Amino acid sequence: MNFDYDSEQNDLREAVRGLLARAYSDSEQRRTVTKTDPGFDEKTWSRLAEMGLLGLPFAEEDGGMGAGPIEVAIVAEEIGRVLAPEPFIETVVLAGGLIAAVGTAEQKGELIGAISEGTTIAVFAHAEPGTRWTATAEGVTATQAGDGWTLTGVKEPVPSGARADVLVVSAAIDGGTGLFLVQGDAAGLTRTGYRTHDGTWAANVRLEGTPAVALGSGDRTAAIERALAEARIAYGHEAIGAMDTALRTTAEYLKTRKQFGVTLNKFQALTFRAADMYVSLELARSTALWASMVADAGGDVVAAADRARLQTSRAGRHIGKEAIQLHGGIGVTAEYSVGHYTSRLTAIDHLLGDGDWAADRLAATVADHETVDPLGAPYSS
Amino acid sequence: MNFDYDSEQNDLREAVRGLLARAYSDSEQRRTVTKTDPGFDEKTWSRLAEMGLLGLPFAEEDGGMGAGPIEVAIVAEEIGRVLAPEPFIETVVLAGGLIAAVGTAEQKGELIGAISEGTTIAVFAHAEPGTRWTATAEGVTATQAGDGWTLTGVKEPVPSGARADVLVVSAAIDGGTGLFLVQGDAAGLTRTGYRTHDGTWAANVRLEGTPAVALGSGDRTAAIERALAEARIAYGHEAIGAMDTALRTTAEYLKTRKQFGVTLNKFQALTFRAADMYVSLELARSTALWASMVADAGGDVVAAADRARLQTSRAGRHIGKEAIQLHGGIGVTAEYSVGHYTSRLTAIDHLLGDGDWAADRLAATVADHETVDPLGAPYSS
Amino acid sequence: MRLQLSPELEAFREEMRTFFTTQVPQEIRDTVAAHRHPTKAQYVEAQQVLNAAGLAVPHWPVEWGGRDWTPLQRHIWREEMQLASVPEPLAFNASMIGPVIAAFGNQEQKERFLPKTANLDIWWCQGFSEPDAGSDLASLRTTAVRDGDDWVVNGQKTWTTLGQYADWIFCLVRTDPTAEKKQRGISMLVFPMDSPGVTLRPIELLDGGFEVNEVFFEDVRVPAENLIGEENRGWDYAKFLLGNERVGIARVGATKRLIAQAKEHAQAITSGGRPLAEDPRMAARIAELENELVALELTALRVVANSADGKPHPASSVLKLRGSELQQAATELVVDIAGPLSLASFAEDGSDVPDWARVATPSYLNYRKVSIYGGSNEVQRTIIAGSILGL
Amino acid sequence: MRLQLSPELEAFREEMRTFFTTQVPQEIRDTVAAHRHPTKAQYVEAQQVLNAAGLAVPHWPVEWGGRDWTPLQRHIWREEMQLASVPEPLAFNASMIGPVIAAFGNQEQKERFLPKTANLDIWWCQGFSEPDAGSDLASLRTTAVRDGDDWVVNGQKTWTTLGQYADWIFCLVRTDPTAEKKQRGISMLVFPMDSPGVTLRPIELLDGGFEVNEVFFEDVRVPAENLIGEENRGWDYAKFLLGNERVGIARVGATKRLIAQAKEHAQAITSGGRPLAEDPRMAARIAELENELVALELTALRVVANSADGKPHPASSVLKLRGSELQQAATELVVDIAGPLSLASFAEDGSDVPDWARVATPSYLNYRKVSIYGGSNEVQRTIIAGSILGL
Repeated sequence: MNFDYDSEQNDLREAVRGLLARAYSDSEQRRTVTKTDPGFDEKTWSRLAEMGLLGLPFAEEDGGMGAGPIEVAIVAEEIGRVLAPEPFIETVVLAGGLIAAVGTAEQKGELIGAISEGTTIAVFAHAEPGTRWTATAEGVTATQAGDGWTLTGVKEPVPSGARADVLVVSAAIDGGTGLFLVQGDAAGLTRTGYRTHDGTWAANVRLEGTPAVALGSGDRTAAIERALAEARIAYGHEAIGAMDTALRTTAEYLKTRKQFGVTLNKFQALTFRAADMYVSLELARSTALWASMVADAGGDVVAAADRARLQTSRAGRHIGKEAIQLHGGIGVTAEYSVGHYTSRLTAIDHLLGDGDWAADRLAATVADHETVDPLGAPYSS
Repeated sequence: MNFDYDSEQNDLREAVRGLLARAYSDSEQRRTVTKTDPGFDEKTWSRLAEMGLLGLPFAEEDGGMGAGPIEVAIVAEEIGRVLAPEPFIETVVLAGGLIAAVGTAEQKGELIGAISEGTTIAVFAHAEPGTRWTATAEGVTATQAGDGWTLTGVKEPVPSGARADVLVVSAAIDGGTGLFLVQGDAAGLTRTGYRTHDGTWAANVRLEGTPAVALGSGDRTAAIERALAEARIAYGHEAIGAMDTALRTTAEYLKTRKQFGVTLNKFQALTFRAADMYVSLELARSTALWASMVADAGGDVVAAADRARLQTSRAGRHIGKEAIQLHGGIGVTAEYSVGHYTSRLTAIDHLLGDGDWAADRLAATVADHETVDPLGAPYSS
Repeated sequence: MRLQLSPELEAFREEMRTFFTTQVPQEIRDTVAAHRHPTKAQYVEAQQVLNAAGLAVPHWPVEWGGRDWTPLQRHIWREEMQLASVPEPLAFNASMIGPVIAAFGNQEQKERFLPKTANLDIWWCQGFSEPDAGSDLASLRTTAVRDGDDWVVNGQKTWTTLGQYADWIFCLVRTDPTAEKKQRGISMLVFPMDSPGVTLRPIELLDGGFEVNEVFFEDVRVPAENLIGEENRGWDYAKFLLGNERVGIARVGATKRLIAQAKEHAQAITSGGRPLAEDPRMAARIAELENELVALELTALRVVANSADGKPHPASSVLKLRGSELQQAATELVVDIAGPLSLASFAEDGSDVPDWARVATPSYLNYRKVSIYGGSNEVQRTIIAGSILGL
Repeated sequence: MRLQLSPELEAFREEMRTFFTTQVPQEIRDTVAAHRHPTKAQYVEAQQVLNAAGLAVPHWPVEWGGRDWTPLQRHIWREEMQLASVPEPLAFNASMIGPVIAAFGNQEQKERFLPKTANLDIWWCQGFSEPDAGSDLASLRTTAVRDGDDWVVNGQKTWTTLGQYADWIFCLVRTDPTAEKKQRGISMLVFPMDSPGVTLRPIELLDGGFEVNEVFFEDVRVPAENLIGEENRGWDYAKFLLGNERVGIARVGATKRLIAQAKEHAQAITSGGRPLAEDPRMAARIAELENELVALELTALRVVANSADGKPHPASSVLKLRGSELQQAATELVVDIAGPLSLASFAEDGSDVPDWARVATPSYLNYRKVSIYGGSNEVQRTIIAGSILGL
C-alpha cells in the first residue's frame, strides 16, 4: 500500500506539466483558444499525441502505450491544473476506452492507433435531453438495416461533438443498449456545436436514419457503466488539479491584496476559510488517488468512482465558491483566472452525475456492509 | 401585521423574567434543584400559579386567564432564558391543552382550575418506546371495562411522568387513538422516574390493566396533532430564549477571556462565527413569533409548527455547538452554564420531532403551492 | 402582535399586484423571468411605466414624486414587483443619487435632476470603487483639483454597473489630499459620461455578459455647480446612500420566483422513471430552502414593521447576508435540477435543451456576486459582530 | 502507487485483529463499545494484556519495549485496536511521558519509570493547562523554586484527565520567571500525586461523568532528580510530546465502530412503518458520513505511508481537524436515530429504552470536547493556514 508515484510516473507528470504550461501559460491564452470552434488547440492536441499521451491506456498491440489508470489520472490532473480544454478524457477514456473494451480486432486496429496518433478524435455521444446520468440509451434507437444499422434520435450535450471525426453512440436495441460507430460525415447526421460556460464546446447531435456500424454487439450497458466510472475517476483528477490551482491562486491573492492598509492574510476569518479549503482538497485528493488505484488493481471501479465523485463534488463546490468569495469582485470576472476554475468545477460536477446522485447510489448499498474497508473487498480484488 | 408585544404582554414578560431571575439567578441554583426528584422547585411552581401563568391559555369560565398563544410563548421564552426546569409546557400546553380541548364540562371544571392553581400537575403520557414522533398510540391499548376503561402498555419517556398527579394517556382504541385520564395512585400503574441529560426528569410509565376515564370519546388523533403542534411552537420559544442566553454568554466570554495576551474578540474567525450565530437566532426567532401569531389567528397551526420546528432545530444545533466550541474546555463542564443550554436545546430538538422530521413533513407539501406566503392561506385564516 | 395585514394593506398589496402584472409589458417581465439581461430600452420603458403611475420613487420626498408610504408599504411594493418579475427602478437613480440630491442638493440641482432621474431620462451610474479601494472605499485615489470654475478630475473607477448605458455618473473624488482623516477630503461630483476625457472599458463576467465597467478620467473638466452638497462632505453622502442600498436587499420576492421556477422544472425533469420533484431528497432540499426563505421574509417584515421610528432594526443586517446566501442557493438548486443539461449554457438554435437549463449555470456563476457587492458578507458579519454583539 | 497491503502487512493486520478480539477480555471491550467509561481496573488490565504481548508501546525505543514498526504498521495496530473496542494504552503513559523520558530522561529515570509506565503500574496524568493558559500554554504560571535538593511547586493545573486515578503527574512549571521569552524558563517535573500539598478537585462534565480535574499545588516539594531533561527546556519536551499526541488522532477505527453501531440501531428503529435505515434521507446521510470517513482513512494512510522519513506529511494536520468533526457527526447521528428515546439518558432499571439510546446524548455532549482538546480545531486551522498555505 503506497501513494507514491514511481520515477516514470513522476517523469510523466513533469513532462505533461511542462507541455501544458507552455500551451496555457496564462488564462488569456486559454480564453483566446476557447472562444472559437473547436474550443481547443489542435497543435497542442498533436503535441499530446507526440508525447504518447493519447494512447496511454491502450494495449501496445492496439497501438497504445500499455499504461494504466494511474498514468491517465496524472495527465487529467495536469489538465485540470491549467484548465487545458483539449478533449483528453472524452477521446481517450470514454470513446477510446469503449472501443478498446468492446471493439472487434479490426475496429481497434483501425481506431486505437489513429486516436493514439491524434489523427482521429472520437467522442462518446451518450447524454440525451430526456435522461439523467444513466448508463442506458432511450432517446436514440438503433434499427438493423441489412448488415448495418441506422440510428435515429438526439444526443445532447455531447462534449466536442461537433469537432469529432468519429462518434461512439449509445442507442436502444432489443434487450438493452448497444454501441455504434458513426462517421462525422455520415448521412442524416446534423451536429450543432456551441460554447459552454466553462470554455469547452459541446453539441446537439441529431441522427435521422443515420448509418452506423455496431461496436461489438448486443447489450453493452455494463461496458458503458464501466467506461463512465473510469471517466468519473479521471474527471475527479482533473478536478483535483483545478482545485489545487484555485486554492494556490486564492492563497497568493490573500498574501498580496491589500484592504484597510494590510494584506488580506491578516484577516483570520479569511485564512481559516482557506485552511478549510485545503482540508476539502486533501480529502478529495486521497479519494481520487485511491479510486485510480482501485481501477489499477482491478477492484470494483464503479463503486470506487461513486465514492470519488461524491467527495470531489462536495470539495469542488466548496473550493469553487470560496475561491471567488475570498477574491471578491475580481473573482466573478472572465478576465481573471480563478472564476474559470469555479466554472469548470461546476461543469465537471454535472457531466456524469453530481454529489447527490453519487450519494444516492452509495445509500442503496450502506446495508450491504458493516464497515467500509478501502483496502479490502470489493475494492482490492 | 406587526411583531410588537402590547403593553400588557410586555408587563407579563417583565414579571415572568423577574420571577425566574430570582428563582434561578445562577446556574448552580438550577443544578441543585434538578439533581433531585422531581427535578424542579415546587415553590417556584406555586409562584407561577400565583402569577396566573399556569392558567394562561384556558377560558375564564374554566378557571383560566383567557389569554392566548402569544402569552404562552412569552412565558416559554423566559423559561428558556434561564432553563427553568418547571414543567410549564408539559402541564399547561400539552395536558391542560388536551383537557381544555376535548374534556367534558365536568372534567374541565375538575382539572383546569386545579392546574391553574398549581395544585394538580398533569402531563401527557404519549411517547412509546416503539414509536417515533407520531400523533397516534400503538403500544398502549384501551379496553372498555363496564362504564370505565383499563389501559395496558408502556409510555416512555414521559416528561415529569413520575411527579404528575394526573396523566393524560393516549391509547389505541377501535378506529384510532383515544385519550384517557389516569390518576397517579391508580392500581396497576408503575412509574419509574429518572433524570435526563438536560436536567429535567422523565419516567417510564407502565400500565397493567390500569383503570382510566375517557377524556372526551372516540378517535382524538386530530386533537393530539394540534396539541403537539402548539407544544412544538411553545418549545420553539423556549429554545429561542435558551439560544439568546447562549449567544449572549458566548459574546460576553469572547469579550473577557484572554488568550495569547488579548481578549478572544480580537480573533476575527471567532467573532464572525458569533455573527453567524446571531443570524441563525434572529431567523429562528422570526419564525417562532410568526408561528404563535398563526396559532393566535386561528391559521393552520400544524403546518406553522413544522416550519418553526425546522428553523429552530437547525438554529439550536448551530448555536448549541458553537457556544461550546467558542468557549473551549469550560463549555463541556457541568459547572459552567453554557453547556447546559446546548444540552437542553438538544433535548427540545428530540422531544416532539427534529429538524429532518419536520423537513420531511414539509417536503410532502412542496408541490401543493407555487410560493409560500406566510401572511396568506393557510396561515392567516 | 398581529399576523394579518390590515384591510387597507391587503387592498394596497392587491393594487400593486394588479398593476405590476397587467401594466408592465409582458415581454419585459418574461425577459426578467427567463434570467436574461433586459435591454436598455426595456429598463427605461419599465421605469417610465412605473413612474407614470407614481410607483418609481415612492420613497422620495413627496414633492419629487414620493408617496409618503410606511416601510411596510414600501416592502410590499418591492416584493410584489420582484414576484411579478418587473425590473426594479434603476437603483443608481431611485435608491442612490436621487435621494442624495433630494437630501443634500441645492434647489437648482433638484429641479434639474430629480424629475429626469425618476423617469430614467437620465441614466445614472456609480463611480465609487477603485482598483485598490473595494471594501475599503475611503482609500480612494481619484482626484478633483479646482481650476477656475471647474473641477479637473483624474483617476480610475471600477465595478461601474451598466456604465455602458449611462448618461451621467456620480463620483466620489478626493478634493483635499491633506485631510488627516482620509474619510474627510472626499467630495461628490456628477458629470456626463460623454464629457471629454471619460473613457469606459466593459469587463466581461463569467456568464459572458457585460454589466460592470472600468471608467477612466483624464483631465475631465466638471463645472463647479456639479458638486453635490458641500465640498469634502462626500463621505457622509456616500454612507447615506449606501444605507439606502441595503433597503430591500433581502430580495425575497425574487428568490421566491426562482424557487417557484425550480419546482416547475423539477416536475419536468425525469429521474429514475419519475419526476425529479418527487425524489425525497430533492423535495426535502426544496422544502428546507422554502423554509429558510419564509424565515428571511418574516425577519424582513419584523424589520420594516419596527423601523417606522427611523432607526434601523438591529436584525436588518441579517437581510443582506442571508438574502444573498438564499439567492445563491436557489440558483444552485436550478443548476442541479438541470443536471447534465446545464452544460449547454450557450446553445442557440438547433439545441433540444430548454432555455431555463441553458441559463442555469451562467446565472449561478453570475450570482456569486451578490455576496460580494453592496457590502460583502464579510462586511455584514463585521457589522453584526461589532455593532450588535459588541465584539 | 499500490492499493493492496503487502502479504506481510495483511498477515500483520490479521494477527492484530485476532489478538485484540480474542485476548482482551470481552467484558472490557463491551464497556468501550457501549460508550460507558471503563473502570481504572479495566484500563490497567487491558494495558497489561497488551504489554505482556508487546503491544502496549510499539512506538518506543526497542530496548524499552518498542517494536521498530513502520508508521503504517503502527497505524494498522491502532485502527484494529479501535475497531475491536479495545481501550488504547493510556495516552499519558504510552504517547506522552514515556517517549519524553525515553528521549530526554537520564538512564536512571528510564530504568525507574519506563517499565512501570509501559505496564501501567504507574498511572500518569498531565499537568499542562492552567485556568488562564489553555491554547496559550506558554503563559503558564505554576512556579517551581529551587530550595536545596528540592523544587518547591506552587500553582494550579486544570483539565487533568483521569487525574483521580493517577499515581504520578508530569508537570510543566516555570523555573525562570526572568526569561524574556516566556517559552524559555519552563521545566518539566514529575512527582507522585500523593505528595504533601497536592490536592485534586474533580470537574463534572455535561454527561455527568468525571474525567477531568483541577490540581492544586501548595508548597509541594519535589526532589531535584525528578526534573526531566534539562532545566528550562520543558517547552521543547512539551512540543515533542504534543507532536506524539497528534498521532492516531484521526480515530478512524473508533468512528467506523460508531457508524456500524448506528446502522444497526437504525435497523431496529421503526419510522413510518419501516426500519429507519430504509428512509432515503437517513440512508444518504449515513452514506455521506461513511464516505467522509473513507476519505479521512485514506488521507491517514497517505500520511503514514509517506512519513517513513520522519518529517510529518503536510496533510497530517487535516487528521485531527476532520477526525474530530467526524467523531462528532457520528455521535450526533446516533442521537438522531434514537430520536425521542434519547431523552431517557440516565434511566436505569425499569426503563424500556435500550442502553445505546440512553448513552446517545451524553456521548454526543461529551464528544464536543474532541474538537477542543489536544489542539483545538482553531489551532489546527492556524497551523494549516500558516505552515502549509503560508498565510
